[in-house]
Amino acid sequence: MKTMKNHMKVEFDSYSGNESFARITVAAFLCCLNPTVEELEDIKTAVSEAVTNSIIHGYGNQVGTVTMECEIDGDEVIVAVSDEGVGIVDIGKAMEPLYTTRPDLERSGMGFAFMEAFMDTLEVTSAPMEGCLVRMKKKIGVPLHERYNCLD
Amino acid sequence: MKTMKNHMKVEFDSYSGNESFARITVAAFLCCLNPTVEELEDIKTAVSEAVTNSIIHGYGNQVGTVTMECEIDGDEVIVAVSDEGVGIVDIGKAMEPLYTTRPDLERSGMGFAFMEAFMDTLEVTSAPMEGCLVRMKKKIGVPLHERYNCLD
Amino acid sequence: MDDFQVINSYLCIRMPKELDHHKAIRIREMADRYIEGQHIEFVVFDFEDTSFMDSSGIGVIMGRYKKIQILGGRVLAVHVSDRIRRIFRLSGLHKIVEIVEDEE
Amino acid sequence: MDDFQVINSYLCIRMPKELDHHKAIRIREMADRYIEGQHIEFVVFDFEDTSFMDSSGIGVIMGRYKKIQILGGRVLAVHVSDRIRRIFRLSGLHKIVEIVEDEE
Ligand SMILES: Nc1ncnc2c1ncn2[C@@H]1O[C@H](COP(=O)(O)OP(=O)(O)O)[C@@H](O)[C@H]1O
Ligand SMILES: Nc1ncnc2c1ncn2[C@@H]1O[C@H](COP(=O)(O)OP(=O)(O)O)[C@@H](O)[C@H]1O
Repeated sequence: MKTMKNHMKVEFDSYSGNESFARITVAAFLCCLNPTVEELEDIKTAVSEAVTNSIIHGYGNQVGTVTMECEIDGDEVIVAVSDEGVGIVDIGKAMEPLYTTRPDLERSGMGFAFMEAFMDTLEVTSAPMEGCLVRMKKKIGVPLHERYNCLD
Repeated sequence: MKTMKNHMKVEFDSYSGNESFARITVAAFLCCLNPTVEELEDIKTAVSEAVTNSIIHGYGNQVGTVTMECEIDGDEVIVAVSDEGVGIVDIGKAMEPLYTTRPDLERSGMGFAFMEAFMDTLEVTSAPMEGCLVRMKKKIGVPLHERYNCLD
Repeated sequence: MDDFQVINSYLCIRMPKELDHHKAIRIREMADRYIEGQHIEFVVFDFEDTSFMDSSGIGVIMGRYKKIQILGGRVLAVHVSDRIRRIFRLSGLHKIVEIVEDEE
Repeated sequence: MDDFQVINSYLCIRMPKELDHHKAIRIREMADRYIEGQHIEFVVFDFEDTSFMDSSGIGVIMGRYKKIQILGGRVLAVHVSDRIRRIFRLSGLHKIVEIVEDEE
């Protein structure tokens, strides 16, 4: 059996209307893995959180570029979302559930908590004025040989 | 009224299964322009031709990176598809309808003809061993003020 | 907009198919216009059409709760799918929103 | 595969929802297995489910035409939408494929 590997990277402007674009794009990329509805919704939710954070927190009222990279490696999906925005001063604090710096925008402070809940692993790299990179992984449960293989 | 501008760029591996990924991605990006079904099918067809060419002709049996860039500028859509593959020796000849270098793969030689038929403009830039860049434009007919605006 | 309906002191909000930050902004704006303009005691979020919701949805519900609670009002949710129920639980929203179960 | 059916000397091929190069490869392979293995006089492409087709579809139809024509056979198409009809015309395919019109 050949190993399944596939990779894509998409950059887009930080308009809130592009949040749904990011979700559709990641779902379209993963569809050849035949994920369950549940698995796909989990990944779409995590991507939505990370992309929304880059748009709201990273760039605020500026328009910048959000990058989403997605890799399929066998039964593992790796998604990375990054921006070149203001960055995070205290990552530990930022990741606490209910912590938000934008209560005025009715942010719930649950973004990182959702990413952790819906993915297997979450890694946040950031520094003030150096943007933010969120890397998440999730194993897809359906055995390889039952999948429709899109890679040839 | 604010000017509508939006931009995205996606890179992906040259697997034939990613042809449908490219179509879904461009369609998702354009959906906030409220194109007609006809307009969307035209653009998806042109994108499918260009991406398939990069996969089959540009990279052949190698796996390389295909890049698709899409820009919305008011009522105009600009799509660019490029690869870093073998390139084209004689662009004029390549663009003739029914001309194909891969009859063994049952290519019909109608790819460029379809891009021309379904888009308003088509520009091909290529040189041997320097890859290929296809730039296409199309005006979307629905007046701006009738559109659901996704950009804010 | 047809997605907002006032029946007596109930404001019923039909939530969109995909409830994200982009959509949440609009719902917040519209809802507050109703809450501030009329005598509203109950805000009912209807999730019948909703197949996607992220934490932005939590924010918009929590925000309406805070507003209406001051006036002694309450927040309800109907047609809540298993997934949205899970998200409510994850965020503690199930403690402040009354989920009205679907009839059989 | 259920998408290929042989009835007498007819090979009926149910075309996929999205007929692109990726899908064309599989159709070519499967179709030729039938054409070479059995006595086929007519190849019928059924576009009932097909909402997308690019020039790869032209190639796969043209290829079967060439194969079957040598044996004195013919190529038919059913459930052809306006868009696919336009693509047939654009590529000259309407000259070699008989489009069977839908009954009212
Ligand atoms: N991409 C980012 N750039 C800058 N700051 C961020 C970014 N992502 C998250 N943060 C910071 O971390 C905090 C917590 O994020 P999160 O848990 O997603 O909740 P919320 O988005 O609801 O505020 C944010 O309020 C913000 O201060
Ligand atoms: N991206 C590309 N890289 C290299 N050669 C290309 C590329 N795109 C097209 N060509 C050349 O141009 C020819 C005509 O292309 P096209 O009109 O799309 O027809 P077809 O794909 O059916 O061959 C191809 O057969 C190929 O030789």
